[in-house]
Parts: sequence; C-alpha cells; structure tokens
Amino acid sequence: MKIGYYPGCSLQSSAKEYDRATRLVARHLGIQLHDINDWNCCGATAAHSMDHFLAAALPARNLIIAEEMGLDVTVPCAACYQRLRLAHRVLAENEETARDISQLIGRPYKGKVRIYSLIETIAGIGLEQLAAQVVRPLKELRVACYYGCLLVRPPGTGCDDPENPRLMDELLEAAKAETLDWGYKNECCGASLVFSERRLALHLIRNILRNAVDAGATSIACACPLCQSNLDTRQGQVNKEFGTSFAMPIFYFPQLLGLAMGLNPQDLGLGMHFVDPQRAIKAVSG
Amino acid sequence: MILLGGKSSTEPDFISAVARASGHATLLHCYQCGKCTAGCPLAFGMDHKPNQIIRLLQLGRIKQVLGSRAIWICAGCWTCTTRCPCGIDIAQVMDSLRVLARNEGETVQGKDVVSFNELFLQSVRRNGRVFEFGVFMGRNLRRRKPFLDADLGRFMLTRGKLRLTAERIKGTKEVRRLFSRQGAPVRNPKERTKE
Amino acid sequence: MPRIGVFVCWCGSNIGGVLDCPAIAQEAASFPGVVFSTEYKYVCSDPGQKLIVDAIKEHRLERVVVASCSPRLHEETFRQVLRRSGLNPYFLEMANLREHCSWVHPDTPEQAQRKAVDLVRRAAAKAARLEPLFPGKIPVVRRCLVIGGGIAGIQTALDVADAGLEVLLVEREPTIGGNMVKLDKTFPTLDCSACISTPKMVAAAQHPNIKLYTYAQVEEITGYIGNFKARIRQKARFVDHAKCTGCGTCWTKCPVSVPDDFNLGLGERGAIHIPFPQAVPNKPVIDLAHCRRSTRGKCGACAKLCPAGAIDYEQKDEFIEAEVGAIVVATGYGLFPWEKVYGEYGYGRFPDVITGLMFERMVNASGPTSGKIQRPSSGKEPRTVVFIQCVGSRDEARGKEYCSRFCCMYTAKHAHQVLEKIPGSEVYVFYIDVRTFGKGYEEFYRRVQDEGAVYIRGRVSKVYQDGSKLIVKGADTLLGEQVEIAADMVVLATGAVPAAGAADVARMIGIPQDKDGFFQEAHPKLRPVETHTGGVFLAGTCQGPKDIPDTVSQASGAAAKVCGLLLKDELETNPLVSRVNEALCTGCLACQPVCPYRAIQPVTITERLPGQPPRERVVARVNEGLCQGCGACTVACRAGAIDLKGFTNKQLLAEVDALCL
Amino acid sequence: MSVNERDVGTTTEGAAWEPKIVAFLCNWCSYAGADLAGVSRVKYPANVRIIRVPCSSRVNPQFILRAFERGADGVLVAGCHPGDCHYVTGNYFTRRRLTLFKRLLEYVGFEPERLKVRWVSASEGQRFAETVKEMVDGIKHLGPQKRIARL
Repeated sequence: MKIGYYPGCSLQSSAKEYDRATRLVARHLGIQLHDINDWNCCGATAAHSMDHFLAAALPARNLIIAEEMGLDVTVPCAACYQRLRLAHRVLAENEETARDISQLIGRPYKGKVRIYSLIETIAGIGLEQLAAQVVRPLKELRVACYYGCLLVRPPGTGCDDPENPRLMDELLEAAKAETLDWGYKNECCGASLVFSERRLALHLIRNILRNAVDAGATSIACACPLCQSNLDTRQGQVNKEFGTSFAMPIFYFPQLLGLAMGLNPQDLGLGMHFVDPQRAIKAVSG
Repeated sequence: MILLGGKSSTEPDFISAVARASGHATLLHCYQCGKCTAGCPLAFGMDHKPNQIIRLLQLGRIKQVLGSRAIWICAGCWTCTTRCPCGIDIAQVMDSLRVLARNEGETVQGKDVVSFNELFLQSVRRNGRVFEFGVFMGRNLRRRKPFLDADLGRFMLTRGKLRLTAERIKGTKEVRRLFSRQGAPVRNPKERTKE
Repeated sequence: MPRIGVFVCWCGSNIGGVLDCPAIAQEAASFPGVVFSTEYKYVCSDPGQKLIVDAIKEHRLERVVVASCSPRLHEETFRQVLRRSGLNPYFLEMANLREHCSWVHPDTPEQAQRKAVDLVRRAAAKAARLEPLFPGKIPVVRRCLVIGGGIAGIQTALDVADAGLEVLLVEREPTIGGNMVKLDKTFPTLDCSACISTPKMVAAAQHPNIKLYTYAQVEEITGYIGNFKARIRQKARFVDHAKCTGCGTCWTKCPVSVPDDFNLGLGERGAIHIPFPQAVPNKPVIDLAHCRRSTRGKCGACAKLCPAGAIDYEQKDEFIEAEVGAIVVATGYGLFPWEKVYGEYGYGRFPDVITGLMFERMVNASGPTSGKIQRPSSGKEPRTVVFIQCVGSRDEARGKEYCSRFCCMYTAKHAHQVLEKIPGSEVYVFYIDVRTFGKGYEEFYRRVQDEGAVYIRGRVSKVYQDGSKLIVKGADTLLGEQVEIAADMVVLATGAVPAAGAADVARMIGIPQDKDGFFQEAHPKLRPVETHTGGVFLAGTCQGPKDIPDTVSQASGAAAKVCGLLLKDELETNPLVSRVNEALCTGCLACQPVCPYRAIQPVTITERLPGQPPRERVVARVNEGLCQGCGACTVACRAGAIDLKGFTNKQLLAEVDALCL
Repeated sequence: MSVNERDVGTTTEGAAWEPKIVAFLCNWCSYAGADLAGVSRVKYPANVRIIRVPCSSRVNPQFILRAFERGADGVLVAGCHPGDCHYVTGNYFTRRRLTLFKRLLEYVGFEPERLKVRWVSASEGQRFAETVKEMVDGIKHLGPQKRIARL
C-alpha cells in the first residue's frame, strides 16, 4: 500500500519518536509512506484563531501537492489531520476561497485527495493481518486509549465516533493489550492553552490522568503530539501543582504496536519520554 | 444594565460578521439549554460561559464579548459544537471572535495568546514550517520570562527533540503569497444560505 | 333468611399465599344464612364462574358472597354471573381479601386471617339483607342544547346536526364566532382566522337541523339526562330580523358613536350596529343604553331610514321553552383582567400598552385600523415593540397559577407580524418559558427568532411612560443582567380565564367548577368531555385554556358523546338511588337542600287512612333520573324516611355489627 | 414475630389486646386509595375493617355510634378531598356533620381521638396506610374503648 505522508512540524522536533515509530511500524506492515514534497505547516494551532483565510490556505497547499503526487494522505498528528480535513471541506464548499487559494499558489485543487488519520491507515490493513504480526503480545498492559479532541471532532471531520471512539482500542486489542473503557478518552487536555493559561491546562491534564488511574490504567496511548507532550512532559508540573504523584507513561500508539511486533524499543523512541516507560515495557517483555 | 430599543446598542454589522463566519441562521436559535457550558472543559475558568457568549451575541453586546477572557480561554476542543442541539458551531464562533477581537484591537485579555500566535505565524511565514525552539524563545523574550518552562526545554534538548536551527522549505514564496491575502472573508461551510 | 353461598378465591398466591382460604371457607359455613361455602384458585376464571353457576343451581342459592379482590375490579363480572344464573344481579356482595388484606398484611398472617374472616362475615351479613334492584328505563329527547356559539359550540352543533339530531345553538352576543373570529391569523400556519371560521358560522346558521339563537341566554335548566327542559331568553334586538334584509343603511347612518366592544374599544360603532361585517346573523341590534332615541327621547333615524320597516323600538324580550336530551357547555374564555392587578404595567393608563387581543383587532385587515399596526396614542407606526408574556398566568400571587397555553404561540405570531409589517422594527419578547407543545409550533417559534425577534428570559418588572416612549424594565435572567428597553408599544399576553358568567352557568346546570372557575371534567384523562352530571358535556376553553385545534377536537368529542347518548331509544337508570318512604316522610324537606343534583322535589299526595277522610300532604320525592346515589339525603332525614338502595341503613348497620362481634 | 406484637397492650384479663377499627370509605376516593395501598403493597396494621359507602356523606352518625356500642375502639370516616367530591358537594356535608358530632362526643366525655375524619384520594394509598398506622398507634395508647356501652 502506498500513501502520502504528512508528518507535520511537531514530528520533526518535539514528537520525533512518533515519526520514528510510525515509519518503522508502517514499513513492517508493508505500508509505503511517501512524504508530501516540500510540505508546509498546516497552521495549527495559531492560524484559525488569527485568520480564517490562512487557516484554509496553509493546509490547502499540502493538499494541492498531494494531489499532484497522485496520493491520498495519512496524518499522524491529530491537529494537522483536523486542519487538513477542514481545509478540504472549505475548498469543496466555498468556491470563492478555493479560487483565491489556487490563484495564489498557481495550481488548482480538484478535491481528489482523501485524508486519513494514521489510526485509520493502520486499521485499513485489517485487524487480523495486524494480529498476525504480533510476536510479543501486550498482555500485561492495561492501556487507556486517549483520543482527545481534534481526532474525533467536529463530527463529519473526525475519524471515529466523537463520543465513544474505538479505533485505537481495536488496534491495541489486536496487539493483545487490555484496553479500558474510561470516561475521559475524548476530553480536552488543553494543549492549545498550555502557553497562555498554564494553570487551567494543568487542571485538565490532572483530570485526565486521575480518571485513567481510577479506571485502572497502567499507561495511556495517544495519537497526537500535542496530547502526548501535554500529558507526558507536564506530569511533573501537575504533581507539583496539585500534590499528586502521577507517573503514567504516555505512549504513541504506534510505539506500542511496534513493541508488539517485536521491534526494538530504542528504535521506537521509547527512551525519549519524560515519564520513564520502562516498567510498563518490562511488564510486557517479561 | 443592558439598554435596548430605539437607538439600541446592537451593531448589525458585527453580529452578521460573526454570523457569516459561524453559521448565521442558527446563532439566533440558541435557546440557552447550556449543554455547551455543561460539557466545556474550561468553563470553570471563564468569566462568561459559552452559552452566555452566545446570549450576549444575540443581544448585540459586542464590547462585553470581545472584552471577555472566555474567548481566549476556549481551547478549541469542539465539544460544544459536537453536542449543540441547535447545530450552532460554537467553537467556530469562538474562533471568529478571536479573529474579530484582534481586528478590533480588543486583545487585552488575550495578549499572551495573540503574541504566541503571531510568533508562530511569523515562523511559518519565514520558513514555511514552524520552528518550535524559535517560537518558544521568542515567547519567553516577549513575556520577559526567559526561563519559562526551562526544565522542559532542557529535557527536550537532552532527548534530541529540540531542533536548534530552523528548516526552510523550498516553497516559501508560495506560502508568503498565501499570507498576503490575510483577512479575506471565508464563509463557514456550515452556514446555511437563506435563500 | 335467604340462602347464601360463599366463594373464597385464592387469586393464585396473591390471597392464598398469605391467607388460609379453606379455613376461611370453613368458618364462613357457620355464618347465619350460609348454606354453601367453598374456595377455588381463581373464582373469576371461566371454571370459577361455572362453579358459582352450578352451586346456585345445586344449592338453590339466593345470595352470593365472593371473597376475592376489590369490587371495583370484578363486581360487574360477578353480577353477570348471577344474571346468567337467573338471580337478580344485585344479590351479590364482595369481600375484598386481596387489596385490603393479603397484599397489605403479609407480615402478620394470623391477624390477617382474623381480619379476612371478619370481612367475609360482613359481606354475608350484608348479603342476607340485599334486595332485588331493577334499573329503570327513561325515554330520550333527541335534541341537543349547545350553550355558546364560539368555535367549540359551532363545531359541536355541526357534528351533532350532521348526525341527524336537532340542535339548539344559543349565543349571548349578537353574532356567533366567539373569540376566534376576532383573531387575525392563526398560528402556526398563519391562515386567516375569519377565513376559516366564517364559513363554519354560515354553515351552522343554515344547517336544517340547527336552530340558532343569538343575543339569547339560557336562563334555566331543569330535568335530567335525556329529559332536560331549557328556558331561553331571546333578548330584544329592537330590529325585526324577519323583516330586516341586512342592507346596512341603519348602522351607517346612526348618529351615535361609542367605543366598539367587538374591537375592544379600539374603534367606534353606532348604537344600532352589527359586530363586524361578516357577522352571523348579518343583521343589526340596537344597543339601547346608547341609543339617542332611548337616552334623549328623540332621534329615530334608523326607523325613518329602514326600507324594510324592521325597526321596532317596542320589542320585548321573549322566552323559549325547549326539551332537550343532552347539553353541551361551550361558553369559552375571557381575558385576565390585568388592569385591576398590574399597577407596574400602568393599570391600563398608558394607551400604548395593549393586550394581545387588541393587537389581533389592530392587525386585522377588517379591524379598526384596517390592519395597520399603530400606537393608539398617536396613530404612528411603532419601531420598537415589546411583548410581555404570562400577564396573569403563572402568577400565584396576583394572577392565576396555571399556564394559559396559547399565549406563547400568539405572542410569537404577533412578533412575526410586527417584523413582517414594519421593516426595520425591533421586537423583544420577555418570557418565562416558551411552551410550544403543538404540531409545528416549535418550528414556528424558531422561524420568528430567525426573523429577528429577540427573546429575553425574564419577567418585566415595570413599564412607565417617559415622554413619548414606554420604558420597559426587565432582566435577562440567563445573563443575570438588568435590561431596559425604550419601546413604542407594549403588548401584554394576558392569560385566559373562564368567560364572564361561567359561575352562573355552573350553578344553573349543576356542574362543578375547578379552583380556577373552569368547568370540571369527569376525569382529567379518560373522561375529558363529560361532567359528573349525566347528559351534560363540555367543549373548548370553558373546561380549561386550549388552542383552536384542541378546542375543535374536544368539540367533536363532545358531539360524539351526545350522539352516543341521544341515538339510544331509552336510557337505563342506575338503581342504586335514594327512595322515600312516603308513609314516614313528614314533608320537612330537610333532604332537599343537601342534594347536589336537585333530585328531590316536594309532591302533594292524597293519603287515605282507614276510617279517616282522605287528606292531602306534602312529601319529598326522588327523581331517579337525577339522583346519582350519594346518600347525603339519607343522613339529613330526621324521620329516617329516605334510604339509599344498595346501601340501606339496615344493611350498613348489619355490616357494623358483623365487624364488631 | 411481627413488629406489631411488640406494641401489643394487654387488657385487664392479661390477654393480648388489639384495637378494632371500623372504617367507612367512600367508593370513589378513599376505598380506591385503600385499593391502591394494596396494589402498591404498602403495609399497615391489620386492625382496620373497611365498609364501603358511595359517599362519605352517606355515613350516618348513628352508624358510628353503633360501632362504638358494639365495641369498636376507633372509627375512621374517609372521603374525597373537599372540592374533589364525586358527588360535587357530599363531603362538605360530611365535614360539617361529623365536626359537630365529634364535638358532641367530646362534650359527653368521649375521647375524640377515637373518631377520625380524613380526606384520602384515590391516588393516596400511602396516605391511607399512614392514617391507619397513626390511628392504631393512638388508640393503643388510649387502650380499649369502654365508655359507650352496648345498649
């Protein structure tokens, strides 16, 4: 299977391990990822609050390029995914804006590109095929799949049911992990606020971690660099602010799939987290 | 005290600007059930709750809306939009209000947000992609807190997660052209045309 | 002593699980008069009923006691069993061992057992004293009286008349049509009220089976179901409608000018007038209180000008006596008298504060302003209109506790009309809750909001005049902020109250009113058009506030009930009624005023005692058609002359004795 | 065994005494209310014996006296709530008559607590049960009724 790959800015720096794990797992599963040529930032999370035209135009350039390459696009970052989907919709439904953008870039967009989240792309090879690749079942892992906001909302743009998404759970269940039904899987972590309203954001992070712990989770899986860095790197600040003692490893879901498929934990970037996931990983390996 | 009637304080242009960008027909439909506020993860930190923002808009209370902290606290999680029984795209209304507030220069409550976003977009404009380290440093300098989140920065650096130099794409010209058209009106796809 | 059979039912484990039914049956066998006693799993079942039938035959039973569930459930079932066996169905008495014993005393089975035996003993004691009862037959007059000629009365009259029955339709105003015909457009479809109601008015007037009396009032009702007598006063119109052609010369030339009541004072009319151009009948009446010939003794313009010579200043009220079998009350509603209560809205002092019904007349093309919405103070078009909902409704302190149901919708319609007729106008609606319960109503409310009506949740605290403006002080309770509006016109959604005179009608017919003065239906859910008085039915808003669709539905429902009653050849009466032992009656008539149905009347009888000359004396007599069997009279009778069949003094005392052994 | 037995008083002979209460219930409201108590399985003491009358206004004070004469320890008369009478005004007569009758009983030195007039609607099964409970408790406290002797 061949598909365009739009990593997005975060996966080049703060979420490098997401990029690495994605590429490794994709290769292992026979999914050929072709980077969108010379892709640009989708604008998230700044553009849509500043200018509606830019919010549509920045992702649009990437869609035009993908269309030229003759590829659909898979997007690992939830924010980029949502922005690309929304831009696709604006271009399809708003002729004036579509014309303006095409003129500025000098090339048209025909609206042929289909945009998938990475979860959908991996699920697309089939859960049985995925299960067949599992050499190290994630048996001891009680994982709370965290979808956050942008992957599933707004309805019509999201990749799964906005109130009870299940796709990630199914992937990890195929890898024999125990997934949990929990109440905060689609609650907001406040990532877009963390720079302006840190205290409010910490509140939201605390609530999510607490709910996961209460549900019996030993780890959280996510599919968004904003969610991951928020839940992972801010845990220290949460503990300090609220006097809690969370030590919840936060994985990118392809990291866990990679583990199950017997890939090297170091290559999957499992040493790059703030909260050390070693205990969870050992439980699996042991 | 809200004064209405005769020379009322409603400014139809403004309301229609919000409406145009956020689904005109339905904004008036809000019957204040409060479901948006009930599900809002950040309502606890807002001065005007999401349903009140809509209510103020219905009454044309522009100054109050643009001067509120709430529009800058909204994290854009779209929970409200997803569940609104009237089909109002509240998250999009919030976005529109932030854009309008900036156009009107009413950003006192959201200066940190606006400042961060400006740095972010500058970075995109210059490089085609966002240069995270540059944006964070820029933010700290602007806020005169050079060591804000320094612990995180150190951690990222040691994990090789922070690029110290910007990467520039080839098509920066195209991206800059896109920036040249800032402010062009974009009608929300959800908007129902009245005719 | 009659031969009594006792049948104790287990009701499966419902009774049998708590009580020892064979033991009860055994003990019952020793009660006075009991010649047969048994128990069975389900006495109400087919084999259970057969058991009774067979036992009656085999043991020549004359009275039957069934000890099972509540008589409210199966009394009729077992009466039929007796009838099938050739016994008088009223030879049955039941003991309630289930609802009143096994179900409520499962924790104290011994005490329950003793109680059950007592209850059966009571039933047997009463059974021994039961008498045969026979329902009477009364003939039915196939004619229906409908009181009130609004849309409810018209609909009922048309439906009953279409079924082939005669109808008398009595309306106190000079025209039929009621409140509905005053309305402009009707929510949510916006069809013109007059366009849909005037054809019905004409149809009612022309229907061969309907006799229409306008400007008339029912003054007295006597009699009972199937056989009422009504006395109708035809008020003098001073115009001979047989001669009048309705040409209109008189009312255009009348020199008098008084506020027009049909238009709620928004326009003027002459002393001789028709209420509105499409009135039915389309012939005038003279309002004598304002007629110059009557007040000043000179004028007579109308009489001089009338080409038909129809004016008759000497006309007198006439009375019509009619026999009817059923009565439908459709007297409608009036508006809450807000001027007496709401000082904060000006007590009616500000001309630009009007009611919803005034707005209807104003916006009506055939109304006093020809459909132009204008400020009564200046005649100018208002730019800012404020609507205040729940004026009189949902106000426990000074108004009515209830919701008047239709105001939310008519206010929405008014808002729509202002925005439609006055481009650029502003409309604000203060509401407590918006109740849009009907088909298409919520959609209409939303549409009005789309058109720009601003709804503000909160009750207006005060309206005052400030120069040419009305200042409306309210609050937006959703924001928790005070709101002040400078308005040109304020429209009050005044709630509905029973029509003036409803209490007189209730007294005249003998039907109860609820706490708010609306007529009380027999059951709020299952008998909504019937009253507790046999043969009297309700239609429309006299029973409670309702919108037009509900009114018309109820009117047709009442018509169906009337047909069901009047299409019978004769009626069976309830035999459980009071009877007077004339030999004991002293004629004091203490019983008469306690009877809620006026079923007791004095009659003079001729008494022939042996050895004495015949002598006439007055005794009380119960009209079995009217008596409903409450028994209040039996207690009032000092001589013990009145007794209630089925619940006689002897029976009740025997029951007491049986329980207090 | 049962809760009630703990509260049982004793007569002078020392045998267990349970008060006997005769209840006159109107067919439309209170009898139906007692039926509802059954349907809803609301438990109450088994001391009450019910006589069905069409309306509470059918209850002649003579019936009440007779019950007391024959040894009833209490009498309950229950009808529709004032204003809700199936027969329009019947219960107003009940109220007036029995208020007067009760005063008369009081005047001759009879414990007025032994006669209760209550309004119980068809929907008040719970209220009926509570009324009985309350009455049984009150009469247990008073002890057996002996003042009105058998004639």
